[in-house]
Amino acid sequence: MTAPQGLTRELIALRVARELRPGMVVNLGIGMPTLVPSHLPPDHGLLFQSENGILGLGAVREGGDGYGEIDPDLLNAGGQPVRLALGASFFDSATSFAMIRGGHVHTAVLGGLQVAANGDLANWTVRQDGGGSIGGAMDLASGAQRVIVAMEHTTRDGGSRLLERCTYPLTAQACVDLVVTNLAVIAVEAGGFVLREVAPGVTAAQVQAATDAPLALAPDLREMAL
Amino acid sequence: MTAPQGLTRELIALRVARELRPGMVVNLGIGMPTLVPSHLPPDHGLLFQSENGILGLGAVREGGDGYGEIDPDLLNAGGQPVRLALGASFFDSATSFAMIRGGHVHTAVLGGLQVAANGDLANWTVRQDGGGSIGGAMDLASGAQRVIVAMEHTTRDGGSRLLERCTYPLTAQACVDLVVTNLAVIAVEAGGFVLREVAPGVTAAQVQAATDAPLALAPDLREMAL
Amino acid sequence: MTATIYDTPDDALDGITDGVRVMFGGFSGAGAPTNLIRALRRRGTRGITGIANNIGYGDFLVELCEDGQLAGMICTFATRASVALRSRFDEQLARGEVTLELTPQGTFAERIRAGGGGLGGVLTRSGLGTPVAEGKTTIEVDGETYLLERPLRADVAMIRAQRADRLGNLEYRGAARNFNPVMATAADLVIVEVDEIVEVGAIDPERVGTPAVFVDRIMQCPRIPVPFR
Amino acid sequence: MTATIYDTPDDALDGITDGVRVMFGGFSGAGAPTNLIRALRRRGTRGITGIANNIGYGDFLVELCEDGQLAGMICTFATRASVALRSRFDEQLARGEVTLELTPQGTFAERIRAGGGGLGGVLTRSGLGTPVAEGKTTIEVDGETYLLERPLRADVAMIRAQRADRLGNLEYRGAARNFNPVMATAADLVIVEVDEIVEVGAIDPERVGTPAVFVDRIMQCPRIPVPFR
Repeated sequence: MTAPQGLTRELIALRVARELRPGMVVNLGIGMPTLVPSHLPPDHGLLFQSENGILGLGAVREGGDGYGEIDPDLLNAGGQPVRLALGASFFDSATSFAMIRGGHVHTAVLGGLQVAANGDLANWTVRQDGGGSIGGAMDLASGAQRVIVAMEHTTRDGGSRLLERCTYPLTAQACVDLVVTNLAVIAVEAGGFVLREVAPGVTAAQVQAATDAPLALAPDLREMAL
Repeated sequence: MTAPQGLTRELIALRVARELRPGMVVNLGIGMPTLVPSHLPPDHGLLFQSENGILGLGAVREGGDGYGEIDPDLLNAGGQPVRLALGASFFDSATSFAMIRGGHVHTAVLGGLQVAANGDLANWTVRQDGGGSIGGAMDLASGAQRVIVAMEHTTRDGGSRLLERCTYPLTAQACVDLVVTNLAVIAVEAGGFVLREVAPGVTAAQVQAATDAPLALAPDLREMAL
Repeated sequence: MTATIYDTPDDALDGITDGVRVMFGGFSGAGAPTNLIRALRRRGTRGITGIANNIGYGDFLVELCEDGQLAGMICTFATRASVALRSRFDEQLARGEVTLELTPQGTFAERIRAGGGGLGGVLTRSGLGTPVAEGKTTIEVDGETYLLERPLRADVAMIRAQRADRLGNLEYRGAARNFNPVMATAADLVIVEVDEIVEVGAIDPERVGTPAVFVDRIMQCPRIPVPFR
Repeated sequence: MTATIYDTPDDALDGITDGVRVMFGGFSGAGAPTNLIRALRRRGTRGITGIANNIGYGDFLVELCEDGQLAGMICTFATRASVALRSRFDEQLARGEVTLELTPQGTFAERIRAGGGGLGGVLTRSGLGTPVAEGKTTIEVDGETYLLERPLRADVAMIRAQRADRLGNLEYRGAARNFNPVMATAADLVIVEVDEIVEVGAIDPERVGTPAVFVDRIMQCPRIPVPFR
């Protein structure tokens, strides 16, 4: 059985954006999470933290956007030139990660390769030669108060990215609170995965079929409102 | 036998001042060490560190010295209002003690109650009820590259403050490099105390008599030049 | 995340109950939240465990001893050698009415930083072989022995800064930083008294000493002069 | 203590020998000592162990791989998933010509801070249960398990700041702080490239990001533009 297509990457980002409330401090990982800001209202009231030392990150700047020179000292963690929000501040990396590890970042939105039913996250690869890139993901995954993973539900060859146990090397243990995929919104609770919402036109049975771990059905299971 | 009087407190401070060279970063403890700056030339080229978060501490200010209001945000570690030297900087306590513990303060001049032949220092008291004051002394004693202790050679009742082993609770183990007292300048080396200089009019035998541990005589043992 | 602005130090203590564990910023007089300490005195909160650099003769914190509000202290500097400079805290300590945990100043700063930054402790040489090390674990790393010191956290941190913007960003001045920036990270509720509250954007992002994420309550209040020593 | 001023990045590397262990500041492009890296390339120093946040496609550090000057790296971000973005470092790693120790970014910052601040290590939850924890000690504190991560130090730190005064005080700007302030504390020799060297007193004491005590050599040099990603 082939899994249904479900949401586009942009719609996954939109659904993640709905999880964010004014007053929250949010760190967005590289990849799909960077699409989230374009789905927020202008008065979102969030403070974005960038682990390279900015609280109050603004929008990513495109070159030659008519707003003056790009500032080489004002980059986000992905190396892109950015703007600052009003009330922003700068700090060094030791302070930035004290902020992250100490639970002062409310929500981290991370990409994922695999999420396990106990909340384990795998979102980096270790190559045979030892190569890899961790960046700030391990600190964010284990330090943020709430971890939302935004990812495709299945791999290109149809294997589930939601499993009983991760088969890839972990980023952090038992850290994930919510998974938003192209098919569903799934909470990770003490007992395992709980299916909260299905994408429009997708059934709970289809989500279960695309998931290699049991899904409990939330009492208020519903279709996503997008 | 009564020990000779030897140097005044001011002359002890003067002798300590001779140990300081342009370019050194120096922290002065409370008590006798605070007398050191008045014995330095105006172009001393030192940077004074104050553990409450100042590098480039200037002179202590007396109230109503005609140089404007005293600044309540500009105190030394003893709580006295101070001036700033040119090129000063401020930092928080975590940074200040990273500087101290990491060996970035060259010389700490501390007061002492007892110094042992192995370099152990006791310069605080613990009361029966648990009361006491440590302040920055333990970090300074174990963190500075060079620790100079400025103290009276003997207690009021004639007991030696230089001993085989300290009988008071320690401030830090094996930390003292040099002791300057009213009677002598004594280095602490691997083998124990080495008498380097005697105060004017004081003999090596008198210093030994006032010291409860063996003194080796430095090959170039001499009278202090004050 | 956005800080709440309170009109008076007394209002700013809303909800604080007996048995609270409070960090107080400041080093001798500089950067001490004197208005908040006085408000805590007026409030009559009891069973307070204080975490502060110093408590002793001339310190505002001693006022909390007047009616026995203080249960104990974790600090670096608690008593003076001179009997003439004994404080009410000294007297209560001698009578066993308050507890005292003494910690070296650098260890104190680092324990608070660990508490605020999600670290499990501090490995330091400071205090090795002294009474401070008694009953504590030592750990060997690369042939060196270190003392394991545990993180410090509190229910409430009361700190002082020069300016706050309405979001809660803090700007410090001079030696009034000291323990305030680390304490702002290590308590469940962070209450700040400042000389001035300004609009968001008025503090240069380069000069923010404590980012707004750490601050819960701000209150503008003229500083109470602290006597110099 | 007073910093020595050098005229060129090449002069500023005087005395650096093969087998050196070097920290390089910067996070992606911001705050990277690009002039000093190019000078190290020209110098031909070999057997370098680099300690830096990132080495990969587009990073100046990869230039040290051109003639095999780099022996290995300790970093947080070394390879990209996309084959199109493979770097010379990637290739040499695959061939076993260079070594790599990967560490989480927060752990990386804190290990350097520990190395510079006389602490015996870092107790963190980051990396527990992952390949990063393999072969490392875990320590339990108050019922929580932490990974013991060892301090990092280097022979030389090469960093970048916006301005230095002639004493060596550094002022940073924006996100170009990152690892520069901690690295300045953790090496035997600290070499800094800046946009501008100013007279002592020209940097506000409130804006000094790295106090002069940490800085050995300064050199004024226009920044080399770093391509954005």
